[in-house]
Amino acid sequence: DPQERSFQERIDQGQKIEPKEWMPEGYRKTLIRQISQHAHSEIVGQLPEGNWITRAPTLERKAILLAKVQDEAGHGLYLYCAAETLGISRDEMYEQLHSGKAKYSSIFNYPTLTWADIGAIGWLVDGAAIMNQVPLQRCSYGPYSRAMIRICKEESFHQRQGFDILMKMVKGTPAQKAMVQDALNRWWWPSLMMFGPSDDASVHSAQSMAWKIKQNSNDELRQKFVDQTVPQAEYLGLTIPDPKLEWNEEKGGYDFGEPDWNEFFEVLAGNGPCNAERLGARRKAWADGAWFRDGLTAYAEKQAARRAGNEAAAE
Amino acid sequence: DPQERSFQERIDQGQKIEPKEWMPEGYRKTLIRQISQHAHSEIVGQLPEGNWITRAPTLERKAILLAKVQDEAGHGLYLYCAAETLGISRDEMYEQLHSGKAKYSSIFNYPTLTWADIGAIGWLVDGAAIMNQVPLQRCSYGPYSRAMIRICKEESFHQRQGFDILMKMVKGTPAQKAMVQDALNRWWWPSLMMFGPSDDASVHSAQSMAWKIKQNSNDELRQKFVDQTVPQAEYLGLTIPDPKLEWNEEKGGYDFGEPDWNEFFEVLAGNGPCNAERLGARRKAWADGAWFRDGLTAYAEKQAARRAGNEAAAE
Amino acid sequence: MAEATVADAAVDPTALFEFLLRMGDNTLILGHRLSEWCGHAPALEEDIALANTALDLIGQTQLWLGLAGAVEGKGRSADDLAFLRDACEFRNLLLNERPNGDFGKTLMRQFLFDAWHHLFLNALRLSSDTRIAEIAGKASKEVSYHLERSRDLVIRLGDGTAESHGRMQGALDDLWPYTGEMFMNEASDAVLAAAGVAPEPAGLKTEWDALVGETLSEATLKEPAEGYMQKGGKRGIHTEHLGYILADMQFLQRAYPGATW
Amino acid sequence: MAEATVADAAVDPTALFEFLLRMGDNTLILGHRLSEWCGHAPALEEDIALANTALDLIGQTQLWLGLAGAVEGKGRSADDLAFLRDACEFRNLLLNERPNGDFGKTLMRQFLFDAWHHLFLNALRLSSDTRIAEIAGKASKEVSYHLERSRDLVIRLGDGTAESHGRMQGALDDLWPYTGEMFMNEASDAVLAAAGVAPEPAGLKTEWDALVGETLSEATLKEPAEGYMQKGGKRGIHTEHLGYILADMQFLQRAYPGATW
Repeated sequence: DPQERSFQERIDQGQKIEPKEWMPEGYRKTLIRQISQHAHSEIVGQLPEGNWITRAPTLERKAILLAKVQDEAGHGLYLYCAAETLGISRDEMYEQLHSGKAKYSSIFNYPTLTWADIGAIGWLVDGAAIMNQVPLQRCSYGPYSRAMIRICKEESFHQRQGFDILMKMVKGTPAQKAMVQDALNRWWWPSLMMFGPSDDASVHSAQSMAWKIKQNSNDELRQKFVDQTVPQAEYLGLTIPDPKLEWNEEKGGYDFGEPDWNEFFEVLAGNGPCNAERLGARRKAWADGAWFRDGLTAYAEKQAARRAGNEAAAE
Repeated sequence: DPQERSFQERIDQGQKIEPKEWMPEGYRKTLIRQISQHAHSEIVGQLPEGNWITRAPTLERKAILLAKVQDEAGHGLYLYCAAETLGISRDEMYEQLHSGKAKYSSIFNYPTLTWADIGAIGWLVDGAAIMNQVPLQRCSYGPYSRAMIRICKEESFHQRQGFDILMKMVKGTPAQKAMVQDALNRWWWPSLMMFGPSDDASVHSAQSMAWKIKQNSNDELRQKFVDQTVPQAEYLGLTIPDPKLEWNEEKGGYDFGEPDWNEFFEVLAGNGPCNAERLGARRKAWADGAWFRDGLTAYAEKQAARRAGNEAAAE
Repeated sequence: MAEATVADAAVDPTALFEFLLRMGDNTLILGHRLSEWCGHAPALEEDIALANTALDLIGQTQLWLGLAGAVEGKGRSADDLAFLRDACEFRNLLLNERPNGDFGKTLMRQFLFDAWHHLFLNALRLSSDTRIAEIAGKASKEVSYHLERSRDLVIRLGDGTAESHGRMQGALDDLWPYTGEMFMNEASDAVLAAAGVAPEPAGLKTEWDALVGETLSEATLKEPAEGYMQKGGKRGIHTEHLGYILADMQFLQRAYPGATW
Repeated sequence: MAEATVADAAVDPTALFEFLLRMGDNTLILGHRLSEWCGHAPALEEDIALANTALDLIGQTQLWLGLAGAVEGKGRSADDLAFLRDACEFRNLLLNERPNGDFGKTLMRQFLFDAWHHLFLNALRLSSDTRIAEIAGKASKEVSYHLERSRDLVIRLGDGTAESHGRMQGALDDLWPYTGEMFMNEASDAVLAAAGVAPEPAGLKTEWDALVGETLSEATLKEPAEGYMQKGGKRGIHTEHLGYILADMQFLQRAYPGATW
């Protein structure tokens, strides 16, 4: 197919694909799936962090967390807009989220149990997300690439804020330090799982790579994340909960244990600690808000009719 | 009317009237109103105290408060039963409560804002209630009289427990003592209002007195309550929030200021701090529980049908 | 903190402290209520807007309570005042601690408060106490945007569907008895007014009535009769809801005394 | 507190302490949840019954946590343990901290727990630790009544109307993944079992299955497939709900440290 060949050539040359241009159906579908999943993650991701806004320990921390959650909702908005350029509506995407057809990042199915979890999410979860997202700034699809550039800037700010929460706590009382270690113990493995299982064998991945939707293998990114994070944990005086973790001079990186992929697939299948609650909260928000959205629509229609009426009268 | 005359004679002789005996319509109506209002008060009264069960400061205090609230629900039950002997169903009484036709004691439209309020309710509100209820043990209507005998015994136990909460607190930290004084400041006047406005002029009261449904005037009981309570407040080291309060040697009792009857009538009219919430909570409990009550009824009917079927089959 | 100006010398510091608590507690408690919505709003734009409003209000809280602590002169920080006072020491309006209810009720509460907040802050920009004037100047920019937004939504939902109209009317009727407190003068208000620090609350009623009345009329909502008004918040006599708000809000500071975060 | 018996000498006090926390935290947290219903139940008889059950559970908490404090030997009272630990130190089953939901869900949670509680307490009456046997003896009388009641209501509502059936089935399906934790052995359980202090949790599964299965069948409810089971409570990894429970429950002790009540 010459159309597909020329499409691939443009990608190979590093050109951006823009909304109204021709693209293979698979490219469109893959992007819609990936961008909407990313958008859903931002939205669902408000819930675990929102859980601690009302209990933030100082006014300053409360303000920072509010600003962060607001940013995340904003990221959701950019991403839904980017996906809409591919010919799907935001309501359709919500529908897929609510029906369970579309996924969101499994990490948000874990609970936030202490204030240290808010720090750990910033440090580890945003850290892993950035690792995934930095290459996406160079994604072949223009609107997605531009959204990611904006998002990455804010995410790295969030990551620093998360690290700062933990810095303050490890310098605090023994109870605070224990809280941080406990948070690391609970978030470490789920963070490693954020990169997905090893993708050596995935055809899916190969195609995404060729299309420059995906640029690195899951294992590469995971390795990079571990190598970046271990020294930070040491700086905080924390112990990574992995007895197999060890510096490997030869490869210039850390060796580390295998995450419990059984747990990963259980969470993916809906059996995580908070799946039912997260999805339930989103469904309820949507259902409870129907009257609100309908009210605004009705008002807009009335206003349009009034304007039309006025114009007709003026003629 | 000879029937009415002989009825009055029996009452004058101190005889008890029992459910199936003849009684004047007015007597029946007055009793239904009074007993159901009293029952509703016990039920609604669960709410302000229930507000602190989850926050009781020790396990012991939590257990005592649970037991107390349970007793109150039990009192509600006796009283509804007593009222039912007069030919009204419990559901009809609920309906009157929920529609606002029947009243409950206005005192429960005030909020419980601190743990000291739980003490103050026991000491002052139960204290005032007992003052009202003790004479009712000699009420001419048998079932009501017997219910009151049982209730008064438990109430005076509750009153001692309330006083004990406050005793402990006034011996505690300055903050605890301030909490107690604050509670007294808020509950003093509403407690005095529990006896109702001065009833010099009320024809209603005169008839109730003749029927031995009511045995003392509101002002008599209020005076008795003040005379009993002031020394207790002194014992606790508290100041009664009434600048006019003064011992009157001549009458052998205290002189005291006039409650703000304007406030009383506002609360009665539905404008107290918690009227909407109290009645709303009861209505919601009833509405939300409809499926539960219907389920039990349906099961009972099925069981009856099964028994009938089995009997028929056995014949 | 800011330095003392000529005006404060004349003003009873207790009256000033109480006044600043009222300002800061209003923003703190309403900010708390709004943040309870996080992730549960009926549209993504609303999640963003609520978080933004809450953020503004918490920022204002830092300023008002910071100044309150400075005026008190006992070394209490804004955080100490926010996290280590019990309910009876809070001075916010009862309106601001009302439960969120549905989104319409949250918006109506916001509008009724914003309208007052906007007018009051505007007046405070002329305060003889430059510290107050400065905070009011910063806050009033934020709040005029809050008002623009809540007013607009009240109109659109009031004049939307029958259901949205009914919900907004219900919210208005429920919340109305909590609006009177905004205009009740406390003893200390005369002192502050005489010193030019802050206007007497009662003086704002006419303007508020006009602003609210006009909005409700455009929203096709029926303004309730004046009626009985609830009060107590400004004197520390709150509703049963505030205790639960504080139990959550203050948990960490209470459970880990002296820790820094 | 009770004196040491022969049995304790042989048992790791940490294992025993953990075990006693599990017992006491289960009753404390479930008692808390039940008391949230106060005044809101669908019938007056239910208000009375729930308050009564909560009262029993709080009484049992005093005994279990009192003994836990004695075993720990650091001078902590039952109240210290109830009111001054943070969530990660709590050892209750996740099931018991689940939100109340509607009354059917509250009843189903109660039944699933009562069935286990009843069987476990019965076994504990034979504990080699006489202090435990004594508490179990007292508690099991109360709990067999709880079970009788919750079992009866589950049957009547399951086999009631279509709506009550649907609600009970929904409650069962929602809560089922939280039942597996009751039968998961922790490392310390083998130690306790070897010393005859307490049976290993896994050993009660068959009896519980039979009791629950028979009840559900009589209730015309469909027992869910075994499926994935949630866990964590026994190790202090809870749901997001526990923090809010504790914020309320512990408020006074946290806000007024050292005060006596």
